[in-house]
Amino acid sequence: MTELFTVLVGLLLLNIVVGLARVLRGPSAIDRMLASEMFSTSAVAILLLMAFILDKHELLDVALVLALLAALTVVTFVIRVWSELEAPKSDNDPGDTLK
Amino acid sequence: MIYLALAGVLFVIGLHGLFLAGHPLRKILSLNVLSAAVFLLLVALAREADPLDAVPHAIVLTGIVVSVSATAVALVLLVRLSPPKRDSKEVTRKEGR
Amino acid sequence: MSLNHWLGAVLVISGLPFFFLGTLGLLRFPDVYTRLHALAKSDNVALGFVCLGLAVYSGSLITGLKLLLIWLLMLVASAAGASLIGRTALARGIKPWGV
Amino acid sequence: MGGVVLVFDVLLAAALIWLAWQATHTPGLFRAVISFIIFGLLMALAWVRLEAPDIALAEAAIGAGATGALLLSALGRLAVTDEAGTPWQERADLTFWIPAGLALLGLLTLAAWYLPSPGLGQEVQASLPDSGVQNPVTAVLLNFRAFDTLLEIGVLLLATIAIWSLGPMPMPGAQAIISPVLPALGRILFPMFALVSIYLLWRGSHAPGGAFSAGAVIGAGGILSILAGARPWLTGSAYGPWRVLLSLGLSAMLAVALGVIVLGQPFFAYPTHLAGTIVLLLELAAGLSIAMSLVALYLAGQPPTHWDGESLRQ
Repeated sequence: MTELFTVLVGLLLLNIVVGLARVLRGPSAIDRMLASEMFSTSAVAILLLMAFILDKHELLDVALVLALLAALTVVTFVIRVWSELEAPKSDNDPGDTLK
Repeated sequence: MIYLALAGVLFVIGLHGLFLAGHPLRKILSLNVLSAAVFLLLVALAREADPLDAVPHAIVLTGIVVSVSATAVALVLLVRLSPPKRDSKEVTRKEGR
Repeated sequence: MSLNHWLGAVLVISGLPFFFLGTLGLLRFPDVYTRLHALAKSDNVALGFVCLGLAVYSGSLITGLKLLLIWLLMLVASAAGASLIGRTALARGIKPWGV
Repeated sequence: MGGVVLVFDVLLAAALIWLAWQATHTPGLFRAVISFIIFGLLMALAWVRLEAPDIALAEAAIGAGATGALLLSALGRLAVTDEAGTPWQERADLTFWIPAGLALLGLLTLAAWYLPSPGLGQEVQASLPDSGVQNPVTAVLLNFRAFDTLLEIGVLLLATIAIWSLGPMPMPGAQAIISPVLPALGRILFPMFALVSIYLLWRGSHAPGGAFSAGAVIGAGGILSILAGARPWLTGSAYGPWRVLLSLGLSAMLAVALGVIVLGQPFFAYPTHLAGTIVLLLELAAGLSIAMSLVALYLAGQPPTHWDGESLRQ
């Protein structure tokens, strides 16, 4: 069964790598932020599966810490970066000056 | 083995960025990449030992905390040194200058 | 290979498509709101399946509770993040696609 | 099986290199910062692959959590969020950099080759029973090489002093959005942060965890509750509790280091029968100090003497 889980972990990592395209393309800051949120979910899943593959249950604690801190980055971003920027001027503006 | 090579490549990227980056924030990021490369090298080497060598792990743990405090000091210095925000005196007042 | 192993593996595998769908949404959807919608739901369903599957697989109550906690934390983080992002995006005047 | 693991390693390495490149060499400061945050996240996976769960815990808490928050709030305070032109200076000489980089790589490889390969694993294993804990990393940190940890706590304290000496903390701007989600998030999550960090501290003596991860987790919790607009719990005159808690770790470690001399032991050599208790107490003190320092580093300046919620919002 661990072989199966190893394949799944590989697929999840591939998922992250494909998702990196969103970080590359943007277009605005919030899209990149969303991608990073997606990666933290995938990383938690990878850690959980790895805990069972290696039969090391302390990795569950790593996943727990990661899940606990998942909110921190997004909240900091929205409050400290995004809200401080000027609002877009016109309707054609993509809505974000921050790349 | 892959991780040793990874550490080497990251080291070169970080060093290049540290020397040649334009913006100070980028230099701080490069410094962090550089320290990550060094940590990676230490831990990848520790893995070769049997039983697992705990000393590099402890050193890296110490190093992560030191590097985050260095980063924080550098960031505060950067924010204090950079010109205040364009939009109005309001921000200046808020920043307490 | 006992029954709970099989059941757990099936549950974990059934979570994977949701991860891929989330990434597909992230990459293909046209604007912030739709991407937010894709991520906030499908990734959490996927993680829920993985957690449930691993809990069944391990067959131990403590591990199961810890997995449940991890899932709940990710749910809280993702719900709060989605609400903050959506609200701020609307307040900043980013137009929803197709409206 | 082996093939899949190899593919995993190569994918992870490629993603890490790409992200490091993004963080240091592509235009757009925000893009660089977000790439670095994702870099930290994937580094946690790399630590797991390298069988270092202690470091993975610290990286998950510090690298992916606290550093990200620090970088993002610094970015929010910067006036210029984008650089003009290429992000690196154009005088880059490829004729110098390519050979220099290759030479450096070669030297690193050589150095790695000549390092004594068995390491100190045997010695640590042999003296583990005397250390009072079962987790070798905790034993090294707080017993065998406690001196390093002493200096490290000193560095944290120094960083805090340096930041405080730069002036009062900048007040956050008025919140653009009033959301009911934020206070609720702070209320729900902070007890969870406290619970998890106590759990990690307790686990530290026999499994990965310990003062560093516990302190980092509760520090991140403090940052989150400050972001959520929670009135900081450290009210009181002349920021008394700040100073006490910040210096607790250093003073406790110094007290232990000098105290054992009185007992007739060398510097930092604990008596074997007391080692377990001493390590636990030191962990508690160091964890509290690390947590407080992280929050202080995040505040980016000296907190006001009298802290009342109203003036903070204005």
